[in-house]
Amino acid sequence: MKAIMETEDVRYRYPGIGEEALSGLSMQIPEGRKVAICGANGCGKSTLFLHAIGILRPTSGRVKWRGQPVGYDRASLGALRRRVGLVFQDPEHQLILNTPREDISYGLRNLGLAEAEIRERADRIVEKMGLADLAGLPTHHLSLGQKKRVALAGVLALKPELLLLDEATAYLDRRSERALLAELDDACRRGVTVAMATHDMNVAYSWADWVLVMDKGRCAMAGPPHEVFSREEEIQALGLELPLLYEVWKAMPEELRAGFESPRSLEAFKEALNPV
Amino acid sequence: MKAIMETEDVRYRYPGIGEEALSGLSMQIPEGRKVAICGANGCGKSTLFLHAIGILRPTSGRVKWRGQPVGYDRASLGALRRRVGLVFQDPEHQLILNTPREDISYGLRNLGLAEAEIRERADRIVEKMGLADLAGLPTHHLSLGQKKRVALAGVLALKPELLLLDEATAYLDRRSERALLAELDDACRRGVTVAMATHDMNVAYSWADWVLVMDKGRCAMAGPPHEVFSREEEIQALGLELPLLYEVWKAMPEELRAGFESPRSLEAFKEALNPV
Amino acid sequence: MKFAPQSRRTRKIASTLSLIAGFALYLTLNAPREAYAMHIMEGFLPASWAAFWWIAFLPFFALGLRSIARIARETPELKLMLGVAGAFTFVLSALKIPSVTGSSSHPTGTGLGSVMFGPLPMSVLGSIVLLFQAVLLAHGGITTLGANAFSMAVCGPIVGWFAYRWLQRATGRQKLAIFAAAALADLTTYVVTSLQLALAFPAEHGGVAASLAKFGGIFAVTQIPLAISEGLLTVLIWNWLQAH
Amino acid sequence: MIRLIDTLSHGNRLSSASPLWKCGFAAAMIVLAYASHPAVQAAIALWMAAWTVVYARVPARIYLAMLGSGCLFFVASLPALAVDFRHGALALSESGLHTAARLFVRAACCLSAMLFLILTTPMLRLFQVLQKLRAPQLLLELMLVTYRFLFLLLDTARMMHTAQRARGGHGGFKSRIADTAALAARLFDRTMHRYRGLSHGLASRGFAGDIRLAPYEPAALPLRYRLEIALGGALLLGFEIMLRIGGYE
Repeated sequence: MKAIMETEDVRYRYPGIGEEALSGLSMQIPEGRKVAICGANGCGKSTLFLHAIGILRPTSGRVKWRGQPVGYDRASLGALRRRVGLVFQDPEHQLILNTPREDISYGLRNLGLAEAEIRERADRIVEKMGLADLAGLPTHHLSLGQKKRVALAGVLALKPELLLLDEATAYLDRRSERALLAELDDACRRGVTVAMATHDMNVAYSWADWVLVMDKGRCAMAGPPHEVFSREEEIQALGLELPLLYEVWKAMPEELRAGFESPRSLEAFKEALNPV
Repeated sequence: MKAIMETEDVRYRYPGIGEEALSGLSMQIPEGRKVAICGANGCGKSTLFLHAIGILRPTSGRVKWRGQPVGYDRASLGALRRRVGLVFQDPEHQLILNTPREDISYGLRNLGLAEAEIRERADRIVEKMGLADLAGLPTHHLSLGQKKRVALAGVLALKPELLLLDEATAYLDRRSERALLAELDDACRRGVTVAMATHDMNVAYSWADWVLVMDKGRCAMAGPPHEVFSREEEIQALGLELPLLYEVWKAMPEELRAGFESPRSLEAFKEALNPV
Repeated sequence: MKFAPQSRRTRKIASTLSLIAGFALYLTLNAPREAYAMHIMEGFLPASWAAFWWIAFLPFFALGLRSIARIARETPELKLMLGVAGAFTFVLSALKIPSVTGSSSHPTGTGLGSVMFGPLPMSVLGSIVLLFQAVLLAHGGITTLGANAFSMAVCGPIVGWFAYRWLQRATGRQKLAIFAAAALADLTTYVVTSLQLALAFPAEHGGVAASLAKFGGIFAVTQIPLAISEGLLTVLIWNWLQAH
Repeated sequence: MIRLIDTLSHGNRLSSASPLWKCGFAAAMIVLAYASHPAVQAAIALWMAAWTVVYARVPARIYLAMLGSGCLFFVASLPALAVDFRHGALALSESGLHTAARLFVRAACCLSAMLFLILTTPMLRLFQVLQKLRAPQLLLELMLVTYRFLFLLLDTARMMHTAQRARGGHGGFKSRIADTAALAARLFDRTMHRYRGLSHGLASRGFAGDIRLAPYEPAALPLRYRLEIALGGALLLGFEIMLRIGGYE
């Protein structure tokens, strides 16, 4: 397992606040995976992301990109931010320009591309993500789910190698959530490493193939979903809930479960119960 | 079934927006129940709530309180808003003073109570909801979950007869969600009718004892949870998802389910599978 | 003080040189933080001048408060809107904008506010912002609040507003009017502050005029480029707001 | 910085002490500073610093940083005070330097009294003092709303700024001006959105035209502190009177 990004004993304290937001965080984001970073509100997920794009700088410890420590001069930061795309929790903070198309072009323009190429790349991503109908509408006419998709499109247009998402599915209804997750799966298939912070364990369980659990600014657990969630007591001790599907499966009579790994989606669950 | 509040063919269009937010909404909130109002983002739930406290006025149709049409003069509105408490999705909209205790007193002071009684009632609700540690902190030091609890406390302090909540559990981690739902159960036990808008069908299914489904500004379905969710195809046609627990239960072999109603909580589920 | 002509001359040259060096050093070290530094600090003005500026400021403040109160009686929501607008003005003044000289400064935002809300309400919002800057940032002060508010919350907005009105009518070019309103509001604040300082600390030789030249000269280094930047920024903001 | 001061004002050891006492104390010291000799001013400055750092336990590092940044204005004006045009050349002015030195002591003294007040007293308590001093109700309401939304909008602005930087914004002069303008316009949009939300939120809670604060709650100042204020004040006054009788200038 090769880490695309890792932190080594990173500590960070926001000025004026007593507690450390990150208190010795050491974790790795494995390349090419779909990673869920779980934890309760305030566990340090957002602070970690701001470190990952070099907006915050650790008080002590190191952040590494593909094994190399991140540099904080202007050129290194520029290069880092071209490789790491960050989608913020609240799209209102991220969508600055008036229409989806303009907003998607924003990052491309900052790369210093020619106008023709900017237009071409923006059009392509608008097309690909099915935003064509929305592309010219004023941003404030979009629904939350649409805004989140546009924010994602603006970041994907820059072709990052690592995509970070902060609470991507929060506040979304199930249909928008599915559309978004499908988009992420697609990005992952094209070779982008995707890491999503979430406190929704059901999403983490069914979507991710690698799970990191954070607690009080540290990495408490890491591993594939089955492995992490089988450590039930530890999860609960951290104040987190087990995924519903996992709990339901464990509650089933032994003989029905025999021979199956705990299913991660409703479809897999049904299949396990009604083998064809 | 007596309706505490109902709407009759209510239509409303926001100025400058083409589509109607409410397009002939007729629905009833039964007295004394725990009501979930379900629907995808943008189905008109928030618009309905603003009608319920008379901030918006229907273009056509009527809103009724205990069978009487709502009046829109100052006195009637004041009386209505004393009876109907609304907790907004974003607590920032309704917290105004700088500490929880002060803020809770704000609504009481608007009622024109004496300072001694204001203090007494504010203290009681602070105590009851376990906010004593936070009561003196500035609002901007609180977490989102804490702000939501304070907003709820501020509304409960006014002793409404009908409590409306807009996406009360969104953005909350599971622990805060549980604390909030417990608070609502408690209010309901004291005789308050509670209606919560949510797009989380799992919450609706496990918490409510009456479900209204909204779609495109109309009421599509209404009834007890079992009844509503058993109309699976209709639910799915509205783009909504069935509650996970319900789906899992339906997927179970017939012989295991025999004799049980579909369980609405994980505990009930486990019990049904492992009868003592 | 008596020295031989020779030594007096060397001394003068030496002191002039050291002064220039001192200036250069001080400007490179402090330039980026000076926009806030335009607020006269606590305890800086002599008591009589501090009182004078308070007295000069209060009538405008009272007028502003009265004009708000008049509308708020009809529509109480206006209070909420102006309160939120005050917070917006504060945040605007906390943004760092690049100055045309390469350093960065904080805009005052009074030109924009004056065009949007009118000069009298802006005198109230501006003084609230100044009070919060004094209490939450320790920039400016309470004894000097009268002087600071007079220059930033009264003179700046009034000049900005009239500049906007006049240019809008005379030329019909809105962008120019907005640029002038923001830049002149900024410049007015700077000129009035310099005047306040010059009146309080007249030079030994040349009196108030010489002192004005000195204070004005020092603050010009940051304030004139800032005024141009703020003018440009405000035009861009205006374009955005119009597009919405 | 702003969050720092706000947090300290809530978390220090004197935060619950009577705000009226603290305001009165700081005001008295500023008045005394204006009326007294530099030696007395220096004593006041040290005494107020002791209250802030020792009694209220505000970290000394932060205190000094704030004192330093507060004195920036003085540093900026120093050349104008200390230099004179004479016979067409610049020269250090003896009397100007003297004025500057006197001014520095007084300003530092007043600043330290101000810092004592703002670092130990939460904003809400200051509002209540203003209310007790009969500040106009309208002014208080405006200040309340402003304060309530200050931090929220600052956070929003910071997030927007971060998001712009994450996407490669704020590069050169032009891009920084344009990005700042876009941010400000968007922030204005959010501000008006907040206003609409707030007006609905308050209407639902029975807002009928005014936002009333709780009346001023008297709080205690421990006897030990009251004694120190009385004793210290008397000492400083005595010191000043001695200096005046002695004809010291």
